This record gives sequence, structure tokens and C-alpha cells, in this order.
Amino acid sequence: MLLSLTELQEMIESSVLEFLANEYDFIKRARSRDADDGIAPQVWRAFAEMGWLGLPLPEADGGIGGRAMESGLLMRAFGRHLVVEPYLNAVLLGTRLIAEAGRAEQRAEWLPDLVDGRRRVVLAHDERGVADPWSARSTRAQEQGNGFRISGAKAIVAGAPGADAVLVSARTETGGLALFLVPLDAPGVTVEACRMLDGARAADLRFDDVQVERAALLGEPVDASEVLGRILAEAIVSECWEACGAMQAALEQTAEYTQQRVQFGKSISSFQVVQHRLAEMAVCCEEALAACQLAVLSIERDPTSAISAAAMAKSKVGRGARFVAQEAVQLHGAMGVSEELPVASHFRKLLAFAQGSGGTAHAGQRYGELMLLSDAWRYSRTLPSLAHA
Amino acid sequence: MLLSLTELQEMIESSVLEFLANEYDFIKRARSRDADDGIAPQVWRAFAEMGWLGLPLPEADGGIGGRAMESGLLMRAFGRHLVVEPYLNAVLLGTRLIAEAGRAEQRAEWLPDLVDGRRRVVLAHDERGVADPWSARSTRAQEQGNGFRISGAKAIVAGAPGADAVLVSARTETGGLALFLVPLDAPGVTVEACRMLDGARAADLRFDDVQVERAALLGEPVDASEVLGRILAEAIVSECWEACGAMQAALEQTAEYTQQRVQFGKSISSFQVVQHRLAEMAVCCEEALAACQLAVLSIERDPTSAISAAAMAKSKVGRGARFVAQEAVQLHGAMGVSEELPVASHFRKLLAFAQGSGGTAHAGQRYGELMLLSDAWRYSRTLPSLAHA
Amino acid sequence: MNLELSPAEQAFREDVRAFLRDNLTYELRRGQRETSSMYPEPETSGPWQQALQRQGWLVPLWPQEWGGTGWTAVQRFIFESECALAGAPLVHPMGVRLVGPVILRFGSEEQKRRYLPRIMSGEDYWCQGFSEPGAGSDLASLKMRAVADGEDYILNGSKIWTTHAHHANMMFALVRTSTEGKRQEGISFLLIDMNTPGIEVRPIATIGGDHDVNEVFFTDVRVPQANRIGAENAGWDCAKYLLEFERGAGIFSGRLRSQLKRVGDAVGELEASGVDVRGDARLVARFGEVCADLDCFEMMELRIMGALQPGQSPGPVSSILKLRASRMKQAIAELGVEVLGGEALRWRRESAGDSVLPVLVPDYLNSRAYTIFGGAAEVQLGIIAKSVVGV
Amino acid sequence: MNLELSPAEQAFREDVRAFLRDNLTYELRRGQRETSSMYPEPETSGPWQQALQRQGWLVPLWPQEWGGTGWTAVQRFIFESECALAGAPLVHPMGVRLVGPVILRFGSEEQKRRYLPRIMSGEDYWCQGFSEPGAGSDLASLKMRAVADGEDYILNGSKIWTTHAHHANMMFALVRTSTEGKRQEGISFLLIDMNTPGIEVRPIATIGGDHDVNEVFFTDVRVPQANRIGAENAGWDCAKYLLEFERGAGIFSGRLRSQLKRVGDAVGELEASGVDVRGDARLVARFGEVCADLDCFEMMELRIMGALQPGQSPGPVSSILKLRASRMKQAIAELGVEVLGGEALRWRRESAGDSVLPVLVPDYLNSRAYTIFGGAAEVQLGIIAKSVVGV
Repeated sequence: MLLSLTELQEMIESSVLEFLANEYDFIKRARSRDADDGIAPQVWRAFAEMGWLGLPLPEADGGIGGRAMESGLLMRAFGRHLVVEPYLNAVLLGTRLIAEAGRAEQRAEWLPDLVDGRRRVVLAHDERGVADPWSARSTRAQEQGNGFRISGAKAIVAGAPGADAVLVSARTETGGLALFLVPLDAPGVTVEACRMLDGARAADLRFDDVQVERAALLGEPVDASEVLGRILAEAIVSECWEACGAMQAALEQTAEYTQQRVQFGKSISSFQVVQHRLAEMAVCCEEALAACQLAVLSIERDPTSAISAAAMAKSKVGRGARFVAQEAVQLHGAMGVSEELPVASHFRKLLAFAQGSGGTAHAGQRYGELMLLSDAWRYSRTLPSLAHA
Repeated sequence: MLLSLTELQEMIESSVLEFLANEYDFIKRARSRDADDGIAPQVWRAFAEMGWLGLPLPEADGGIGGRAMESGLLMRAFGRHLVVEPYLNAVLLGTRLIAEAGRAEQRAEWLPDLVDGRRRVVLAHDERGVADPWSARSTRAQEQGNGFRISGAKAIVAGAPGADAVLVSARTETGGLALFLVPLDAPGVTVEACRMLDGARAADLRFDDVQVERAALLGEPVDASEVLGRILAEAIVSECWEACGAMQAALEQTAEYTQQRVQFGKSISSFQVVQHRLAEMAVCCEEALAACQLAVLSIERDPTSAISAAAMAKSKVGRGARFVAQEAVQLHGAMGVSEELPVASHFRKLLAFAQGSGGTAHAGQRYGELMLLSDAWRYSRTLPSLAHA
Repeated sequence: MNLELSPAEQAFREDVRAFLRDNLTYELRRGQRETSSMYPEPETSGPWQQALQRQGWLVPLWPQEWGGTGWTAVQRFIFESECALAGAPLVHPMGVRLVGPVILRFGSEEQKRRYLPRIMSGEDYWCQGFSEPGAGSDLASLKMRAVADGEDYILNGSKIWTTHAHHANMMFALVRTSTEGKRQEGISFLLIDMNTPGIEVRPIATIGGDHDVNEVFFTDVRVPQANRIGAENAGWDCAKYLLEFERGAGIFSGRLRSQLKRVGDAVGELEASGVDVRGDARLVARFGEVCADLDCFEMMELRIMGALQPGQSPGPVSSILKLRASRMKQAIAELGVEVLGGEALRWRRESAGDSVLPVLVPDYLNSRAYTIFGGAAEVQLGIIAKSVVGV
Repeated sequence: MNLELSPAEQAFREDVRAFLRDNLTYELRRGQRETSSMYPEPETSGPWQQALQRQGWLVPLWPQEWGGTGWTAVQRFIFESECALAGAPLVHPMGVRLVGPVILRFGSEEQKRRYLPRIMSGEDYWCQGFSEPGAGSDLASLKMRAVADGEDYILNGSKIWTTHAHHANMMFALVRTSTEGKRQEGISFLLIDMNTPGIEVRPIATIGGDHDVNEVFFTDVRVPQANRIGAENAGWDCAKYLLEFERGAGIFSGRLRSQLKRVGDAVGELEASGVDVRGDARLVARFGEVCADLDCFEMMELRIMGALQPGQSPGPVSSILKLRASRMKQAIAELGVEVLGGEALRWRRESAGDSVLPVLVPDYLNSRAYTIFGGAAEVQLGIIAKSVVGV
């Protein structure tokens, strides 16, 4: 067992934190938040220069070969600094899906530009009223001639404004799920941009009989459910890491604020109820970290456990995030609901986390179902499974 | 509107409280708890003498003509003193069902003895694995000759030990629900006595092809679902009042204990977290009382709203009961888990309340379903409904 | 105990309904429904205030000689409930419910004659200058100085979290006129014309994206001493009275149910667009629990507030109402977000026809302030422990 | 970071499993499974202690010269997890985990030679005399007097909440040998033969119906001064060391999962008898949440405890583990009651074959004590605030 980070992991984490501390404080963050597509060009360029746009890719593809833990550490730092750039949807989903599921010519066409930051592809998967990330989609792709015709709508696609193309998930006539690389300027695609709760930019996309060639199909013409499901699950775990960073930052800011703020002649951190509340928040943060670590270590051990690991982590981190966010605001008093301090932004970030990807409560239910369908709850989750006597 | 108790209501409440304060303190309560059938004879006799065994009956039947509020006030006092006698199942269910649904000869045969305390009939309705009090039963009654053959099992029937007969709810061949008056010594009836969580006595009953005459059918041969459903709902509201009394007593005992108990040189009630916890408990008690009041006033206004009122009250009181019970024990420290003080008994009483009649969570769900099926949530629940514009 | 209306109460209720039918326009209801911040904008609250004023129902709690209605507590409960459930705008409270009663109690005849009619007509739009950057729940620590200079005071300092200061032409404020003795003893209660030179209003952006509150800076602002209510250094009494009066004035349950209606309507709206909300058992259960909570809150409020005699205050038990009302507000708002599901990720402030969806997220975000402003939840819990539990 | 076992760790785990296969009988597993109180009865823990003793695995944390195993922290985690998951009885901790380490650290050579072998063999069964009626979380306020008389002390006073005092033949206790100076400075650590005249053990009935704890009265009880560990009035150091050692010794996650298995087994048992438990979406969700909580707790415990060097204590972060372990215990127990539904109304203490149902309600009732005994939740929160958050 190795219960501490490797040198590479520590290096990645410290370089991300250092960059963000210098280039992404609460003031400079406005550059990204106020940009039309939610991306400050110099920030995205820096991400490319640091190699982070290729973090999850093998070195052969110009990446760093990071696994779940490396992505998690980066996202935790992003959460602490409330990064609004669509890293998750572009890199951990779009780029990664092309790398893992794309055909050789698709990889050759896209990956160099994506890793360099010259182009950007995001996944368009969520649909209105469909909570579970792994359930069937309504968007349909019908074979027609030497290509497909895509119809449907995707809701609140993060990072879509300014993206070069989207990967659209659609149900095919065989009942399977396929991914299509569709340029956003293709005829029949409607893009309605919107802002997101956490300051990021997104768009509602409509596909009205959009004609694509067969080459637009990502990968071989087989069902993409497995690879998409697994990479979605890993992305959810990465979001948990991001939330974990936001929670920890909210705790630290709250601890500091309560020490400075004087009421009734003493700092409010000297009130017992405030102390206990801070302690409960600290416990939530420790547990959230453990959830994230366990999730990535489980996935690294057995990629097929990704969905279960994601449901577990989302349920745990989501519940803690709600508590920490609400208490951070409450203990900040009126300053908690103003935009003068970062805490309100942390609150919105953590709310967005809790609501996204099907939501916290749904994750708990899904984990319960997965557990009761198996007997996994009988065994240690940290020690490797053995043939059971 | 009248927002205070009537004189009759105040009189009933004070007489019950006075009797129990004198005759049912935590020491004397052991007489009832340790009796084989959970009834101290002198207590039940006193109940009869005070007229409480006929509380919900019309005066013509030798009762007091009490409605939901009067039953509630009595039960609140019972909850405060943790009365273990099976008043609810015998009087508010057994006796009342005979009075409201029985034929003239059944009423004449049974009511005088029941009101006098010479005999006792309890309802046998709950079945293993069937949570909702209003859902279908598995126990069946098949017509046979000039009577019925009853088969099935009833679980944890409170007050069954020592009862003269039970009212068995059973599904008939027409799909309706009927009630049968069955003596416990009838052939085919198996009685397995058990203790209950709150100190009361109960029995599991099995009916193996029990033959009863047609005369055993309570009332006319029509579906008893409506009257049983309504009276069950009123009984659940009465249980809420009982829980309300137990909660208030637990709060008062905890407030007193924390003022006496000294740790680290001061009474623990001077710690801010203890004060806030007590305040939260007090809020729960106030709200529980409001739930009980609203439920009985709604039922008195419109008896058909009984099930909805019961679900509302049970959800609200049940959640408060859990919090108050757990905090009462916690704030008592080690004394909270010992039997030296009443608080452990209050805890068990409130747990029994939360688990009984389908349970707290189920009540919330049922209320949500009832609300969403109607538009009742749009309107004031206290002001009488009007024809809506 | 019973909830049946007497014939007189019944007739009164019908009068209220008739009034609402005749005066509560679609625009006013829509203005209130689309409000996610604590108070509607003046273009919504103003016309409604005038309608109430015309009817003679604007200031029920004032003495009848000054326009009060002399209603019983139950009548007031009926009135507030019917207005809220019909979707009427909230009357901006700073004039009629906060400074008005203080002027009535502590003001001179001249002050009454000058200010009260302008409060009722809406000619003056008030804001409250209590909180300061260093003085929140601990109000008595306020520092803004008012130094006597001839017939005036010269004010220097700042006020914060000042709701609608950007709309107001008048402010009532607590200022420090002495630094001697106990902290409470050097405070005076002043009425300030917001157009006086030296006053600067800076908006504060808040969590839900509304412009609701401000910081107000005072630099050598000259205010006539004649604008002081009561004696110099006796402002704390005014503030205490104001809070006490406010305590007996709030009827929350109707407003909360009106908020719940938005959530219920959202369920309907989503279902109509093909989203299966009711299929989520957990959400149904949560809806039931929130309904039960609100029903009980309404009963509790009616029992406590409906039993008051005119002018009587509910006392410390009102802390239970205040605490529960603020948490109910949050619980209903949170339910709204849960109903939205992933749609909550959308940040949209603009109106969208008759849809109730856009307001739910800002409403939730703003609801977090309800356990902070006007006596934080922690303060209420302390009062309940001491006064209700008695420890 | 990774969770893969090295070949040595893997081999060790297989050794542990082999040992469990050979020594953990059905009766022992059943004795543990039917235990609803904190510790199993001696007839269950005793034979298991002897099996461990034969294997040389009874006192992993002691110095190797006295029987310790010299395991790494990960080995200890593996050992504790495997034992708990296999359903092995809990070894009664009073001897091997509490007084043993104190004797090792502060005892004389003679005391070590006298007591340590008897602890390991189980010949002495220990109980802990710390709490008194007036001294719970505030241990230093204890009052039981020990007055020197020749070579003895004369003890008068009482101890309370003394677990298994009715089984024990030895007690280690804190007694007051001086009333001067700071309260902590007048306390001594004594070993007391429970058969000494003047000791009376009175059972205390508790919420779950088990006989677990007692009050122990001392009337002129004569204890040789030779039974004192460490110097007179230096007992507080022994107590602190004991608590510190205990802090580094507890591995809770395996035991908690073993408790969860009872709940999961109850689901299976009820479903087998025709009750539809899994059809209740809320219950399924709650099961999932509790599983997630436990999984994370296990990870957190492994990360903290598994990274310790031999003899190293986790420090204040162990308060997080203690707090969470006690609440997890309660959450799992509460889930068990929810699974039972209406069956929870049944009060049955007697065994019912292999059914796990009867133990669930007493387990829940007893679980309420976990946030009270051994450092109440409130004490842990205070430590976390000060030491982890730093306020």
C-alpha cells in the first residue's frame, strides 16, 4: 500500500496551485467569468503550456498519462480557485473520449489541436428531465444514405459557446448509444447560449435533422455506452474532487472570517456553537477527501467499478457540500450573501455540483441499488477483494 | 374562531393529569409495566370510574361524547406519564369501532361492559410487512355456510393478552374489508404474547381456518374500509398527541437535568451548544403541538380529511419526536441511557411511535402523494375552504 | 378550540376577497411572483400600496385616528393570508411597519403631521440605517457619529446592507451621539433626507444576482436636529420599540404558502413539458414533509398571533415564529431547486413569460439571508433557550 | 497512492484468514453476532482471547519482549479488518488495551511480571474505575478518596458506569490521594482486587435491556499502596497516557462493517419471509448513503491509522475518527430499525435461532451511548475545532 501521494502527483498538484494562486485569484477570475465563452484566452493558453489540456492522455498522444488521481488533484485545485473554464467537459470528457474511443484518423485530426488548445470539443450528453447520467437518451440518430440524421435537444452543455464541435450522444436504431462529432455550425444545429450557476458558460443545443457523414461517428460503429459510461463516471469523480477543493476553501475562509469578526465584544469563533459548526465542516471536508481518494483508487484498481465509485463519491461529497456551503454562508453572516468575498461563489459552485450529474440524492439511491444487487457491502472497500471463503 | 380550549377540554385534561401525577409516577408505573397483560387492575378500574373508557362514545352509549380534541388531550397526558395500558387499541379503536360500526345487538352486548371495564376488545389489524395502515390486508374471510372462515396472521396486537375478543380485519371474497368479533379462545386462534418496545404487552395472533358465525361480522355486511380507515386515522392522530406529551416531558426533564448537572465548574445548561439544542427541542415541541391541534381541528371540521390529517401529523410529530428523543438522551449523558431516570423510557416510547402505524417517513410520502393528487397545498389549512375563484 | 369563522369574520373575509378581485391586477401579481429578492421593486409595491391606502387598509396596526383599521387579530390573519394567497405584492415595510410606529410613539405632533401622511401616500420611500460594517447582530456596537453643530448634526460614517437605499428618499437611522456610558445609551434615532449632500449609495452585489442592498456612506452630512425622534441619546428605546412592534406585526404563513405555490406550479409546469417529477418518490415525500411543516407553522402562527389583543406583543415566543419562518423559507426554496433538478444549473435572471422556473434558483440563493438578517438564527435560539425553555 | 497489497502484506492476510478459518468457531461468531451491548460476555470473548494468545496475536501493540507482534500499521489494519469481517468476538479491551499499556509504561518490574501474564492469559478480567456520579466528561473532578494508612490506602466513594464490573476480578481506578493544588494533581492510579471486603457492585439497568454497566461502592476498602502504578498523585499522567494509547489503538471500520452486515442480512431475512424491503426506494437510498458513509470512513481510517509509525499516535485527528465512528454506529443501528419497520415494536431479548432481527432494536438503543461514553461528541467537536480547524 502507498498511503501518500507519489512525487508526480505532488508535483502536478503544487504546480496547479501555484499557477492559480498567481494567475487566478478572486479578482483575476473575473477575466474568465466575464468572457463571452467563459474562457480567458491567456488562461486556456497557460493550461495548454502546462500540459494540462492533455493531462488524461497517454504520452504517445502528447499527454501526461494522468490517471484518475492526477485529474482529481488538478480538479481539487480548480475547485479551490473556482475555475470557470470548461476543463471538465472539454478535456476530461471531450478530448478524452476522442482519445479513448476515436478512430485513428479522428485522433490524428483532433488530438494535437485539442492538446495545444487551438480547438475545443465538448460532450453534449445531458437532456432535460433525464437525471441519471447513464440512462437512455432521447436524442436519436437514424442511418440515412452514407451517414446519419440526428434529432433531439441537449440541455445546458457546458463550454459549448466557442467550441469547435460537440460530441453528441444519441440513440441509434439498434438501441445502442453512439457518439457523433458535430461542428456547431452544421446546418440544423441551434445554439442558444446561457450562463451557468457557477459562472461558466453553456448552451442549449437543438439538432433538427442534422445530417452527418458516417465519418462523424466516433470510433467504430459499435455501442459507445460502455466507454461513455465509464468516462462519465470518472468525470463525476473529478467533479467530486473539484467540490472537495471548494469545500476546503470555504472552510478555511470561514475559519478565518470568524476569527476576525467581532460581535458582542469577542471574535465569533470563540462562541461554542460556531466552534462546533466549524468542526462539523472540517469533518465533512475530511470525509469528502476520503470519498474522492477511495473513488479514484477503486477506479484505478478496477475500471469497471467506475459507476459504483462515482455514485458513492457523489452521494458522500454532495451531502457534505450542502452542509459546508450553507454553514459557510451562515457563519459569514451578511458577508456570506454578498459578492465582496468569495464565499457566495463557493456556495453557487457547490450548489451547481449538488444539482449536476443527476443530483446528490439520486446518487445515493443508485449506490443503494448497486449495493443491494451485489454483496459488495459485506466486504472491505479498501482491501483488495479475494476469493471469499 | 376559538383559539383556546373549552372548559370541558380543560377539565378533562386537568383531571387526567391530576390522576396520573398521583397514581402513575415513574415508580408506580412499574405496576402496569410488570403486570402480565400490561394493565394494573386498579388503574383500568380508575379509568372506568373517571369515564375515560367511554370517552369517545356518545352519552347515549354511556360515554362522554369526546371528539378528536378530547381524545388528544387525554393521550397527551398519557404520553407525558408513559401509560402502558392499551387504551388506544382497546378504547379508541376496539370500543369505538363497535360503537360506530356495530349493529344494535352488538352494541348492546358489548358497550356496557367495555365502558365499565369488565371486558376488553382490541383491534387486530396490523400484519407483518404491511406498512401502510390503509392498504389491503392478507388475512382472508371466506363465506362458509351461515358464517365465515378466517385465515391469516396479525402481528404485535397491542393489548391482546387478557382481552376478551379481538376485532379482526379481513379481506372478503368481494374484495372489501370486513371486521369480525372473534373471542381469543375460539378454536383455531393461536395467541403468542410478547412485550413491546414501550413496555406494553401485545400478542402475535394466528387464525387457522377459524369458524365464526355470521353474527360475528361487525355491522351490516358492507365494506368496513371507510369507517375503519377513518377511525384508524383518528387513532394515529391520538398517538401523535401521546408522542407530543412524551416529547414535552422529555424536554422539561432535560432542561431540569442540564441545570443541575455540573461539568467543568458550571451547569451544563450554561454551555451555548446545550442551550441551542434545548431551544431546538422546544421548537419541535411547539410544532408538534400545532400539528396535533391542526389535525384534530381538521378532522372535527371534515371527518373525510382524517387520513390526510393523520399523515400530516404523523410526519411532523414523528420527525420532531426523533430529534427530541435523541437529544434528550444525549444531553442527559450517561444518565440518559440508564433506567434510573424516565428519559430512557421516553426514548423507547418515542421510537415505538416513530416506527408504528407505517412509520414516520411513510407518512410524509403519503402526505406528499395526497397533496400532489389534489391542489390542497395551494390553500390555507386553517381558514375554512371556500369556493375558489 | 375551533377554526370556524364567525359570521362577522366570514363577511370580512368576503370583503377582502372582493377587494382583491377588484384591485389586484395581473401585472401586480406577476410583479410579486417574479420577485426573488426580499421585497418587490417600487413599481410593483407602489401601486398596491396606493390601492390599500384608498381602501383604508394600508396600516391596520396604527391607531384608528391615524388610519388604523381596529381589526381583531383574527381579522388581520385573514387579511394577510388572503392577500398573500392571492399573490398580492408585499407592501414595502420600512415606512408603514417600521418607522411609522416609531414616529407614532416617540415623534412630536409636528413630526407625525409631517411624516405619517407621506408614509401612507408613498411619497416618502424609506430605508433603514441600522447595520454597520462592524455592527450586525450586535447592533449596539454601531459607530456612525452625529456631532451637534448649531441646529444640526454632522454625520460621518457608513451604514451597510441598506435595503432599497437606491430607491429611497428617506432613511431612518441609529447614530452615535455620545461615546460615554453604556454603549446603548449614546445612540439617537434620526430621519435623514437621502438627497442631502455628502450621502453616497454604493450597490452591493448579492448571492442571487439581485440589487437589493447597499452600503451608504456619510461624509459631513448635515441633518437638522429637528429630525431626531425622541430625546438625544434615547434612540435605543426607539429601536427596541421598533423591533418589538415588528415582532407583533409579521404574519408569515400566507407569504410562505405563496412561495410554496410557486414550487407546486413548477412541478406542474415541468410535468406539462414532459418531465416526470412525481415519479421521484423521494421528491414526493419531501414535498409532503414541506407541506406538513408549513401547515403546522400556519397553525402555530394562528394560535399565537390570532390570540393577541390589539397592541399586544407575542413576546419571546415570536422568536420561534421568526426562526421557523426563516427556515421554512429556506426549506421551500430548497425544495424548488430539487424540483428543478439539473435545470437549476441554468443562471437566468430574465423573465420568461408566465414560467415560474427562472425565479426558483435566485429565490433559494437569497433565502440563505433569512437566517442572517433581522436577528440571526443563533440569536433567536439564544432567546428561545432563555425565555421559552428557561435555562 | 494505491491500495495494492505488497507480497508480504498479501501473505500476512492469508495467514490471518487461515488462522480465522481454523479457530473462529460457529459458537464464537454467533456469540458476537448476538451481542447488542458494547462488549460480548466473557464466555464469548474469553475463548477467543485464548486462541489469539496461543497464536501470539493478542497484544499487537505491546513491545515485542512482552508479546507484541511488531506489525506495521497496515498489517494491524488488515488483522483488525479480517477479524471483524469474519465475525470474531471483540477482545475485552480493559486488560490488553487499557491497563496493560499503563503497566508497561509506568509499572515496576514486579508489577509487570505479576500482572501482564495474567492479562494475557485472561486469568485477570479487568474493569475500569474512572467515572463517578459527578465526574463524566469532566474526569478531573473525581472525588473517590484514598487515604494512606500504613502500607495501604483506605478507599471510600463510588465509581459508576463500570462496564463488566460484575464479571471482573480486578479494577484499575483513579482515586483522589490529595485535595491540594490543581484538581489533576491529586489523583493516583490504583489496581484493586474486586474481592476485597467493602466493595459492592450494583447493576445499572440500561436502555437496551442489557446488563453491561454497574455502580461500584467502596466502603473502607483496604488496598496495598504497592498496587499503585507510578508515583502518588501522578495518576493523571497514567490516565492521559491510557487515553492517548487507546486513541492510537482503535480500528473501527471493520467492526462497523460487521454491524452493517447484520443489517444487510436482516434485509435478506425479511425478504425471504415475504416482506418487500427493496421496494421502498427511500430505504434503498438510505442503505446506499450509509454504505457510502462507511466506505469513506474506512478509507479515512486507513489513511490516518495505516500511515502511523509503530508507537506513533494519530493526534487530534483521531477525534474525527472517534466522532464519526460513534455516529456511524448510530446511523447503521438506526438503518437496522428502519429496515425492521413495524417489527421494531417487538421487544425480544431472547435468541431466535440464526435470525439477526432480535438484536437490531437493542443495538440501536445501546448505540445512543456511543456519542456519550469515552469522550462525548461535544468534547470531540471542541477538540476538532481547536486542533484541526485551529480556532
